[in-house]
Parts: sequence; structure tokens; C-alpha cells
Amino acid sequence: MDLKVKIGGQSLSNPIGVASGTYGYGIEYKDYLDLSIIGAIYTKALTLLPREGNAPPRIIETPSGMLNSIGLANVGVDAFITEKMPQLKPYSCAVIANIAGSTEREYLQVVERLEGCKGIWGYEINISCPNVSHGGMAFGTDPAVAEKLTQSIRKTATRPLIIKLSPNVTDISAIAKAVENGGADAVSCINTLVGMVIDTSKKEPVLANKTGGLSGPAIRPVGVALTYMVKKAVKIPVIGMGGIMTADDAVQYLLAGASAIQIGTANFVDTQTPLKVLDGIREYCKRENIGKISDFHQFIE
Amino acid sequence: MDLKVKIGGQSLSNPIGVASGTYGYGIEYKDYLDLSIIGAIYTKALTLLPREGNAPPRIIETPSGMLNSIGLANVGVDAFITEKMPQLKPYSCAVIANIAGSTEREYLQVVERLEGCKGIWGYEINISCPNVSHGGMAFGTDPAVAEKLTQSIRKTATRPLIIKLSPNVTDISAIAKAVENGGADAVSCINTLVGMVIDTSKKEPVLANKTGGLSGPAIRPVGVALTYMVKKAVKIPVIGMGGIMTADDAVQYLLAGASAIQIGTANFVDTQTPLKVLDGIREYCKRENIGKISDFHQFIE
Amino acid sequence: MKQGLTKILSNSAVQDYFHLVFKWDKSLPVPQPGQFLNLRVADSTVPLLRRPFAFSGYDANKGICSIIYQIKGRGTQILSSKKSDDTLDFTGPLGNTFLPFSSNHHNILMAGGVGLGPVLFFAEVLINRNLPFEFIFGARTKQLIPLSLLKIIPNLTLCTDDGTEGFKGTAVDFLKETDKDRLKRSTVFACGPYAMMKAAYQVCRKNGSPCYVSMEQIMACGMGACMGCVVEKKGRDGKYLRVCAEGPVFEAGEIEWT
Amino acid sequence: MKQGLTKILSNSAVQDYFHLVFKWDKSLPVPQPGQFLNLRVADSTVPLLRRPFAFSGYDANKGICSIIYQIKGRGTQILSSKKSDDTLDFTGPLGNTFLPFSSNHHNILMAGGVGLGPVLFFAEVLINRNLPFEFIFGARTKQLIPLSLLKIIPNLTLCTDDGTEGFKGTAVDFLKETDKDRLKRSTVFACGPYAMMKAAYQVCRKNGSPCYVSMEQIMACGMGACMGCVVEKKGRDGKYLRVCAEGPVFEAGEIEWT
Ligand SMILES: Cc1cc2nc3c(=O)[nH]c(=O)nc-3n(C[C@H](O)[C@H](O)[C@H](O)COP(=O)(O)OP(=O)(O)OC[C@H]3O[C@@H](n4cnc5c(N)ncnc54)[C@H](O)[C@@H]3O)c2cc1C
Ligand SMILES: Cc1cc2nc3c(=O)[nH]c(=O)nc-3n(C[C@H](O)[C@H](O)[C@H](O)COP(=O)(O)OP(=O)(O)OC[C@H]3O[C@@H](n4cnc5c(N)ncnc54)[C@H](O)[C@@H]3O)c2cc1C
Ligand SMILES: Cc1cc2nc3c(=O)[nH]c(=O)nc-3n(C[C@H](O)[C@H](O)[C@H](O)COP(=O)(O)O)c2cc1C
Ligand SMILES: Cc1cc2nc3c(=O)[nH]c(=O)nc-3n(C[C@H](O)[C@H](O)[C@H](O)COP(=O)(O)O)c2cc1C
Ligand code: FES
Ligand code: FES
Repeated sequence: MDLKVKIGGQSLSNPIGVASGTYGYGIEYKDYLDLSIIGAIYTKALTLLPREGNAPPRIIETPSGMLNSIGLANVGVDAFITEKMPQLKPYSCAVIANIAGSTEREYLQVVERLEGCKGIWGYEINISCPNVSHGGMAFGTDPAVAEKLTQSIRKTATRPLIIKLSPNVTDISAIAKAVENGGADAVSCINTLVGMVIDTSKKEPVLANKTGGLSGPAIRPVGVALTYMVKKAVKIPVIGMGGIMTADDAVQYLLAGASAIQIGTANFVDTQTPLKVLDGIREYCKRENIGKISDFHQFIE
Repeated sequence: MDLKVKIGGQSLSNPIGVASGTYGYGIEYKDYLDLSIIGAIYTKALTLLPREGNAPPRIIETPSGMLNSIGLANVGVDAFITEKMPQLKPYSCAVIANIAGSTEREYLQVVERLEGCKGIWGYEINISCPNVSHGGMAFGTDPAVAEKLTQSIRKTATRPLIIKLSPNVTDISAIAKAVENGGADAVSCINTLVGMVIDTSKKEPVLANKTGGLSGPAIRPVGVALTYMVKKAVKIPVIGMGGIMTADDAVQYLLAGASAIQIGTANFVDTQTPLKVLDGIREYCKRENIGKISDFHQFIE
Repeated sequence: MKQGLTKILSNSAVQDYFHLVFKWDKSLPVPQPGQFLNLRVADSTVPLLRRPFAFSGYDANKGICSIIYQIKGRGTQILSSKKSDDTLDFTGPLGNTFLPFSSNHHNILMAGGVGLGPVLFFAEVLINRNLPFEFIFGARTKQLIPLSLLKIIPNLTLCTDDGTEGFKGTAVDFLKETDKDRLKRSTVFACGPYAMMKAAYQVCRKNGSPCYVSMEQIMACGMGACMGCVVEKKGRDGKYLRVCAEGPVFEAGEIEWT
Repeated sequence: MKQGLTKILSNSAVQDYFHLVFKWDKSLPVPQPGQFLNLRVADSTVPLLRRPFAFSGYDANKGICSIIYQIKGRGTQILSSKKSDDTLDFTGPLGNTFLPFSSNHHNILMAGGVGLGPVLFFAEVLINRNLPFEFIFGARTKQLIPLSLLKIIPNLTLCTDDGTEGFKGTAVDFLKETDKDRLKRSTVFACGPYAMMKAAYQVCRKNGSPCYVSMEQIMACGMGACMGCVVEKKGRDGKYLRVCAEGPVFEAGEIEWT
């Protein structure tokens, strides 16, 4: 069977990705898993300048999920290029840079630097960041703003451009259509849901940042539903995620319309998840006589 | 300590409610729990005419949660008044009618009939229903539409009017403010999240309706976060819910700004939940020296 | 109907099945054949919901009840790990029953696979009342027949798909070969896979025999409150019946078979 | 560093603690005192994340390791129910270590409560290398002292808040009463409650003694990838250190104590 995934004229060797923020810069996992078996590694969000992130605690477990408020802590795009990328060279997995910014200009500057760096496969734009020029509402919550941002990045980006959608919106399909119009090659779906946990003995939120992003199996039904809705709205490939722990979970996303998937929180639980999911998808395809990824999309209307 | 909750000039004996759709018309639970200990029973959504609901399967378990696509199956407002209300008479709990409709007129007609029925404490308006006159977008997703609906109902409703907010929106605070302006006495927060589960061997969604509403502990962090945000946006009381299983969970909501809470999915798991939560809140208040519900709101900004 | 805790007396594997026996105090409502329990198998949120299981027997003197179940997923997996003296968290007895039945009719009881529990309980009640019946049990192959559970049945026909024991064919195949006159004078009570109950109903309808089936549907509350567990009602007019409240036992003609 | 499965040899209660001993094959990286494992305690999504525990000992000859833990919530509850021959799902060894340490300095090892594990392991290494040290263990009361775990320690001072055993007061109270000259020639290694480590650091700073502490923070990955487990770095300029990657052992002066 053919597990290749085409996005923006390029291809990934298989549909398995590891989600931004859960896989560092890839190399953190190199002793645990042969990184080359992964279709795509999505880096921790890169910003123009290094960021230290939010005050701790940054993490708390929730029923079948977790909240995080890392706050985009990262080494910055320049250190990524000089220190991290060389270490990824031995591996054949695609490296997709996840990019964050608080102004359009910042996004563009990060993309510009990355354009000069060899070995990067494409970009995934995190539009859940608060848009400082629009009063703090995220770029990803207004279709017009999302479309404009996509258009601008499109002009600079010569590599596949993936826009990562936030689930915290009324109409995710409208955002997906907007970024498709703006020139995106694919959309990723979904980022974390907003959430909060309160420590009732301290009478304060557990996370210093108060709210955080909910991920893990708890949100899988939401991810599958939104992937399904987004796929109905756009023609470009959809990359599905949210709570994938097993091959069966990944297959749900593929059947819902995803062309590729990402594994996030599950990497913390079992570092072998990407391999297990890949093997399991292969077995499923064999058993169900599925020859290529688009075959998954014929079953559910 | 004083557990009374004031809403719209009336009061509930305590902050414990049982959530719409999970408690039938109350009487289904009468052999299991003394209904009089409950602060408020929110009925299954009532519509003008009886509704049979969606095709089965209607339910599927998810990690720490469940999806339902009941489709507002209910006996209709008239049968509720003649057949169900008399059976609730022996109990001192407040009965709050949850109301659904696909047009403004339908909501109003249901409220009108209920106005003529003694023993009802108030109304909770489910604005997550698809608004047929607005192309199927829910009443609860557009602040202006939500405000107008609230205003109209306000004119007819002489009892406390609670608007139940959907979490599936970009800016729940905006909707909350709109319905406050429209004359709501309180808001309930949150209804279910959209979700889907796919049966990978059948290659079709498990629910006949494809998507359903996600409830249970999985969504608790979302409910707490949105309760916190809504409380910051409005002055009227907030009724919090989503995944409450224990008194500690309920206290999280109260600390986040809720004046009352509702228990939904947990009723299926343990019919004694309302009693246990009530007892647990009492103990917490004693231990933490909390004299009244509003005392909960001083800790978290 | 109530929610309570009781004590497990034994939980033993019988071929493909588990036979769970637990205390049932006299103070609790008397369970009827067809009725079920909704069990909370773990104090966790995974699994979250209770799992429904039909009573497979009740001994008022000993104050014990039982269920027969198979491992399907995590819930039944956890259930199978329970040991004697462990606590069982239940709501029930829930639902309606095979009773009342006509005592001057011939009763044919049919069970397929894990549908055995409620039919076995029904047989027990008929035996206690000295009412005659025949009992057909179908399984794929000899190894899957839980003989030790069936030993109380006087008039037992075993059917195996592969003919390794008794009649070669399904329980419904056997029903079809039953003397037509006798079938016409019979009422059929069936519990098993959907396809088996549907086929049994078709045979019965052709012969004008009443047919009762015990249906399954995924449940949340188990007590008629959530409207979750419906099956379609005969008539194709979009009406539904709740398995937990109007059922689980239905006159098969009430159901819109798909 | 790797993810693997190993076998539990024993998991026994010792006063308030559990002592879990498990196989550690020679093929696995040699664990160092201060390093920890991240354990998956159940094949479920509740608990979801791995739980970190410091090594409390390693015997290369026997090929065994151990941890000492206390029941805090569901994860440790489940861990405590494991039996010998059960499988242990780990990633590790993770993090840095108390080593290298100066061998011509006097070493004072301090442990409070469940911070015992890594300090005990460190003591074991010092004993094996024939290096002198003193060991201070603090507990609330006599009953909470896991004597059987401490019996390998030659130079042990026990402190109890209520004076029911040894020195009356906390381990830090005892440290304060240590001869100042000796303290000045000493390096202190501490693991225990935040307040204890902070107080130990303050005593050390006053005396110019180096102080190393083993920090805790809620973790997700345990391997430096998620940026979740940070503590604030000295300097109040919004810089953070990852406990799992830069730690868990820090020179106490690196930390911005709150
Ligand atoms: C009225 C009634 C009586 C039953 N009596 C028995 C019995 O006597 N013995 C027996 O072995 N089984 C019986 N069942 C089926 C039993 O409830 C399921 O096998 C069990 O819930 C599966 O739980 P699980 O966690 O192991 O599987 P899951 O992992 O939850 O699911 C495995 C399969 O079981 C189905 N299932 C899940 N939950 C339910 C549910 N609440 N109701 C029905 N199907 C479900 C799923 O759709 C799936 O196909 C009965 C069901 C009903 C509705
Ligand atoms: C590097 C390191 C080494 C540790 N070594 C030991 C040890 O040797 N012995 C021991 O008993 N404990 C040790 N801990 C603490 C141990 O990890 C927690 O007690 C355990 O995770 C609690 O899990 P739980 O499910 O029982 O509790 P939960 O119900 O998850 O939580 C109970 C309490 O523990 C805290 N906690 C939860 N998860 C973590 C986590 N991942 N890290 C730290 N705290 C957490 C929570 O905030 C809460 O206050 C160590 C922690 C770290 C970070
Ligand atoms: C600790 C953590 C950090 C994350 N950081 C980022 C990030 O920097 N950029 C981004 O686009 N998404 C980030 N995410 C979101 C994930 O990439 C993913 O969309 C989400 O976790 C859902 O997938 P999962 O349920 O498999 O984890 C982060 C998630 C986690 C858990
Ligand atoms: C089976 C089921 C049916 C529901 N029906 C309704 C309904 O008719 N009207 C309504 O406003 N909310 C309905 N809800 C939503 C609940 O009232 C509640 O908002 C939601 O379940 C979150 O709370 P929980 O996590 O405690 O269940 C339903 C929920 C469930 C699980
Ligand atoms: S399971 Fe709730 S109505 Fe049947
Ligand atoms: S736990 Fe992930 S970086 Fe430390």
C-alpha cells in the first residue's frame, strides 16, 4: 500500500506526524525512537526571539487529558536554525516548523529566516496566538484576519504552508475556507481547547497562567468532529489531531477526512506511539483493502 | 452556613441542580434519591410538540466522557404540564423547565404554556438549537440573535429566566453579555461540546446522527474555564456545569464564579451524586469557613 | 429499583463466558427474568458509564443472584478480574420481564451466545412453577457451550454451526424444522444476537406464533431518563422505544427490524 | 535513556512508604543518584501521564533497582497495588545527578519524608566508594521513620518534630546546630519538601557552604521536550530551568526560591 501524503506539491513518506510542542525539536526523542520512521516532526512553536514562557506550574492532568500553559517557550528561530536543525540532519523525517507570532510582521520575519534554512519541509502556522494589533483576539478566530495572514505568509513561503486551526471558534469551517482562499496548502485541526483546573485547597487555579490548553484523549471526539466538518468545507488536505493514542484513533481521523495525523500528548505516555500507530495503520489498510490514503475518504459522507 | 442561591428575585434552597436531559422529568429518579434535597431539577428540553428524537445509536462512551445525540426527544410541553408536573408536586425541589425551539415563536409558545402552569420555578433556555430562520446556525452563536431571543422571552416570562450557553463559540463572554442585556436573570454554562466517534470496523460514525454532544469529566476543564470567563463578563449569576462528579469538582465551579451548579452525566454513573456533592460542599464550607455562596467568589480574580 | 452495593460470591470462567454470582438480600426487590442490572465496574472515569447485564438466575432461599457475561471491552475485562468478596456496585433490577406468559401455551426458549443469561433465568422460573418448555441453545462450536450452566435444563437442544454437538445449524435453523403444528401452538422467547432474534421472529410470524425478544442498546441511565437506549418502533413513522424502560423484552412485532 | 518494561520483584509497605524493587538489566544505562524514572502505572487514560520517581538504590551485581514512594493520589495508589512479577513500564534513567561531588569535602546528606529515595541512593554510592558523610533524616514523628530502609546508613541522625525519636526539631533545625566550622567545610545535599530545601539553602548560604537540592515539578514528558516542568531561575528576570533536563538536582543558588 501507498502511505505517501501529498501536500502543496511535496510529499510526506507517511501520514504520521508528531505534534508541535509535544516533541521539542525532535532530537529529545532520538534515543527512544528512530525519528526516520516518522512522516513529519512539527517543531515546538518558533518565535522571532527566544521565549522563556509562562510561570510554573504549567501542566496539570485532567480526566483523560492534560492542560498546558507553556506559553510558547522556545529557543527562537535563529537558535533553531543554527543549533537544532543540524542535529536533525541524520533523519529522513520531514521537519515542519511550527510558527507563532503576535503580529503579522513577526510571523513573516520568522518565515523569512526559515526560508534561508535548508532541510525544512514546510511551515505550520499557529494562528491561536493572541493578535496584539487586534486587541488580543487570536488570529485564528476571525476568518478575514486569518485569510489576510495566510496571504501574506504565502507570498514569502516557497514551501508547503499549513495553517493550524483553533477549536475555540464558532465556525471552524469558515476559518478553514478563509485560509484555503488565502493560499494555504493544508490545514491542521485541532489545537488545544481552553480549560482551567482549580486547586480547591489553595483556592487558586493550578496553572500560574490560570487557563491552559486541553489536549489528550478527552478531546478526541472534538478533534474527529471538527476534522470531519473542516474536510467538508475545503479541498486542501486536512491534518487531523487531538487525543490520538492508538492506530484505531488515527484511523478514525483518516475516515473522518484527514490526509495525515499528528500525535501529541500520547508521546508523553508512550514514546513508541508513532511507530505503533504507523504499524497499525498499515495493518488496517491491509485488512480493509485500502490502497492509498484517499481511499479512507470514500466511506463517510 | 447559608447555601441559598438568589436568581431573579427568587431563591433556590441550595446550589445543586441536576442538568437538563440527564434527569428526565425528575420522577425517573424518585426511587433512588429524595428529590427534595436537590436545589433545582432542570427538565429534559421541552418543545411545543412532542419529539421522538434522532435515530439510534444515540450514545457512545468516550475517554472520561460520553457523546449523545438524543435530538431533544421529549413528551412536549402540554404532556409535561398535565402528566409530569403533578408527579413532582410532593417534592420541594425547584422545577426549572428547559426549553428548546427552532424559531423564536416556538420558544415563546412553550413559555406561554408554562406560564399557565403552577409549580414551575423558572425557565432555562437552550439556545444551542439550530435556528431555522437563520440558516441553521444556533441561536446561541450570534450575540445579537441571542439578545433578541432573550428580550422576547423576557416579555412573556414572569419567572426567573436563565439562558444556557453553548461552549461551541469563539467568544462566550460576548453571548453572555448579550443575554444579560436582553434581560436574562442568569446564565447556565456549559452545554455539550460537539464531538464524533467513528467505528473503524464499520467505517461509519457510531451515532446515527454522526455528531453528538460531549459531556462528562472530559469537559470539566472547559466548563470551569468558561464559567470563569463568563463570570468576569456579567453581573448576573452564573450556573456552572460540565463534568461535575464530586464535591471538589463542584467547588471548582463555585470558586471560578458560579453561584450554582448542575450535575449531568454523573447522575448516570452514581445516582447519589447530588446528595454527595451537597454534603461535600457543606463540609468544604465548614472547613474553609465559607458562610455563603458569594464568599466563594473572593479568592480568584 | 435501587442503587446499592453487594458482595461477589464467585466469578468463574465457563468456556467463553463468566458466571458472576453475588448476594441479593431479601430486602431488595425480587428480580424477574428479562430484567437487568446496571453495574459500575470501576471507581474511575474510564470506563465512565455503568454496563447493563441481564440476571441469569435468582435463588430467594440462598439470597443470591447471578449474571453470565462475555468479555467485550474494557468494562467487561475489569468485571472479569473481580474476585469473591469484592464489592459490586449496581442499580436495579431494571426493565420489564418475560412474564406474564401464557401457562397453557407451549413455550420455546431460545438463547444464542451471551443471550443465555435471561433465558436461563426464565427457564429456572418455569421449572420452579412446573411449567413445560423446550430450550434451544445455539453456539458456533462444541467448545463454546457452557454445559455446566445448562445442566439444570431438562429439555435441551444444542445447536452448533459446525455440527460438533447436537443439531448442525443455528438455533433458528432448528426452530424452522420444528413441527409446524407445535410451533403454531407455541410462544417463542429469544435472546441472542440481533440477527438470530430477527430470524426467529420471521419464523414465528410465518407460523402466527407469538415471539418475545430481549433487545440490547447502548445505555447511559438504564432507568428511562436519558432517552438514549432506543430502538425503532414498527411502523417507519419515526417512533422509538426505550430498551431500558419499555423493554428490554418486546413482542417482536413491536420492533422495526432493520 | 530508554523506554522499557521490567519486572517488579517486591513492593512492600515500610511505615508510611512503599519500597518498590525491580529488575534492572546490565544492558540498561547505569542509574545515578538523583536520576529518576517516569512510570506508566496503568494502561488507561486515567491516570494519563507517567509519574516520576527518583531511584533510591541500584545494585549492579544483583541487577536490581528500587524507588521509595508515598501514596498521594490515584497514580501512586495504583502503583501500590502492584505485586511481584507484575510489569513496570518505565522511561529512564532521566535527569542529572548529585555527582560529581568533591571527595575531599565533608558531605552532609539531608532527607525529609519522601525525599529519602535519591539521598539514600547517594549515600549508598558514597559508602561503596568509602567516602565519609553524615546523614540527617527528618520526619514528623517516630512512627513515620522507615528504619529498615535507613539501616545501611552508618552516620545517621534522626530528627522528629515531636521529639519522639532522636533530635527534637526539623532536619534543618539540626543543621543549624551543626558546628559552624564543620558546616563551612561541608557540602549539603538535600531532598524533601520545598520548605525544607529552602531553609537548608538559607543555612548553607549564611555559612558559605555549597548546597545541592533535588527539585520537583509536575512533569509530562520527563525528557526535556514539553517545557512543562520548569522552576524559576535565580535573578527574577523571567528565566526558567527544566527540572527534568537541567535538574532535578540544582545548586540551590541557581533557583529563585519563592
Ligand atoms: C439490557 C441489556 C442486557 C445485557 N445483558 C448482557 C448479559 O447478560 N451478558 C453480557 O455479556 N452482555 C450483556 N449485555 C451487553 C453488555 O452490556 C455489553 O457487552 C457491555 O456493556 C460491554 O462493555 P465493555 O466495556 O466490555 O465493552 P465496550 O468497550 O464498551 O464495548 C464493546 C461492545 O459492546 C457494546 N456496548 C458498550 N456499552 C454497551 C451498553 N451499555 N449496552 C449494550 N452494548 C454496549 C459496544 O457498542 C461495543 O460494540 C446487555 C446489554 C443490555 C443493553
Ligand atoms: C523528579 C521527581 C522525582 C520524584 N521522586 C519521587 C519519589 O522518589 N518518591 C515519591 O513518592 N514521589 C516522588 N515524586 C513525586 C511523585 O511524582 C508524585 O507524588 C506522583 O506523581 C503523584 O502521582 P499521583 O497520581 O499519586 O497523584 P496525583 O493525584 O496526580 O497528584 C497528587 C499530588 O502530586 C502532585 N503531582 C502530580 N503529578 C506530579 C508529577 N508528575 N510530578 C510531581 N508532582 C506531581 C500533584 O500536584 C498533587 O499535589 C517525584 C517527582 C519528581 C518531579
Ligand atoms: C505541552 C504542549 C505544548 C504545545 N505547544 C504547541 C505549540 O507550541 N504550537 C502549537 O501549534 N500547538 C501546540 N500544542 C498543541 C498540540 O500540537 C496539539 O494540537 C494538541 O495537543 C492536540 O493533540 P493531542 O491531543 O494529541 O495532544 C501543544 C500541546 C501540548 C500538550
Ligand atoms: C444524554 C444527555 C441529554 C442532554 N439533553 C439536554 C437538553 O435536552 N437540553 C439541554 O439544555 N442540555 C442537554 N444536555 C446537556 C446537559 O444538560 C449538560 O449541559 C452537559 O451534559 C454538561 O454537563 P455534564 O458534563 O455534567 O453532563 C444533555 C446531556 C446529556 C448527556
Ligand atoms: S438508558 Fe437512559 S433511557 Fe434507557
Ligand atoms: S517534563 Fe517535559 S520538559 Fe520536563
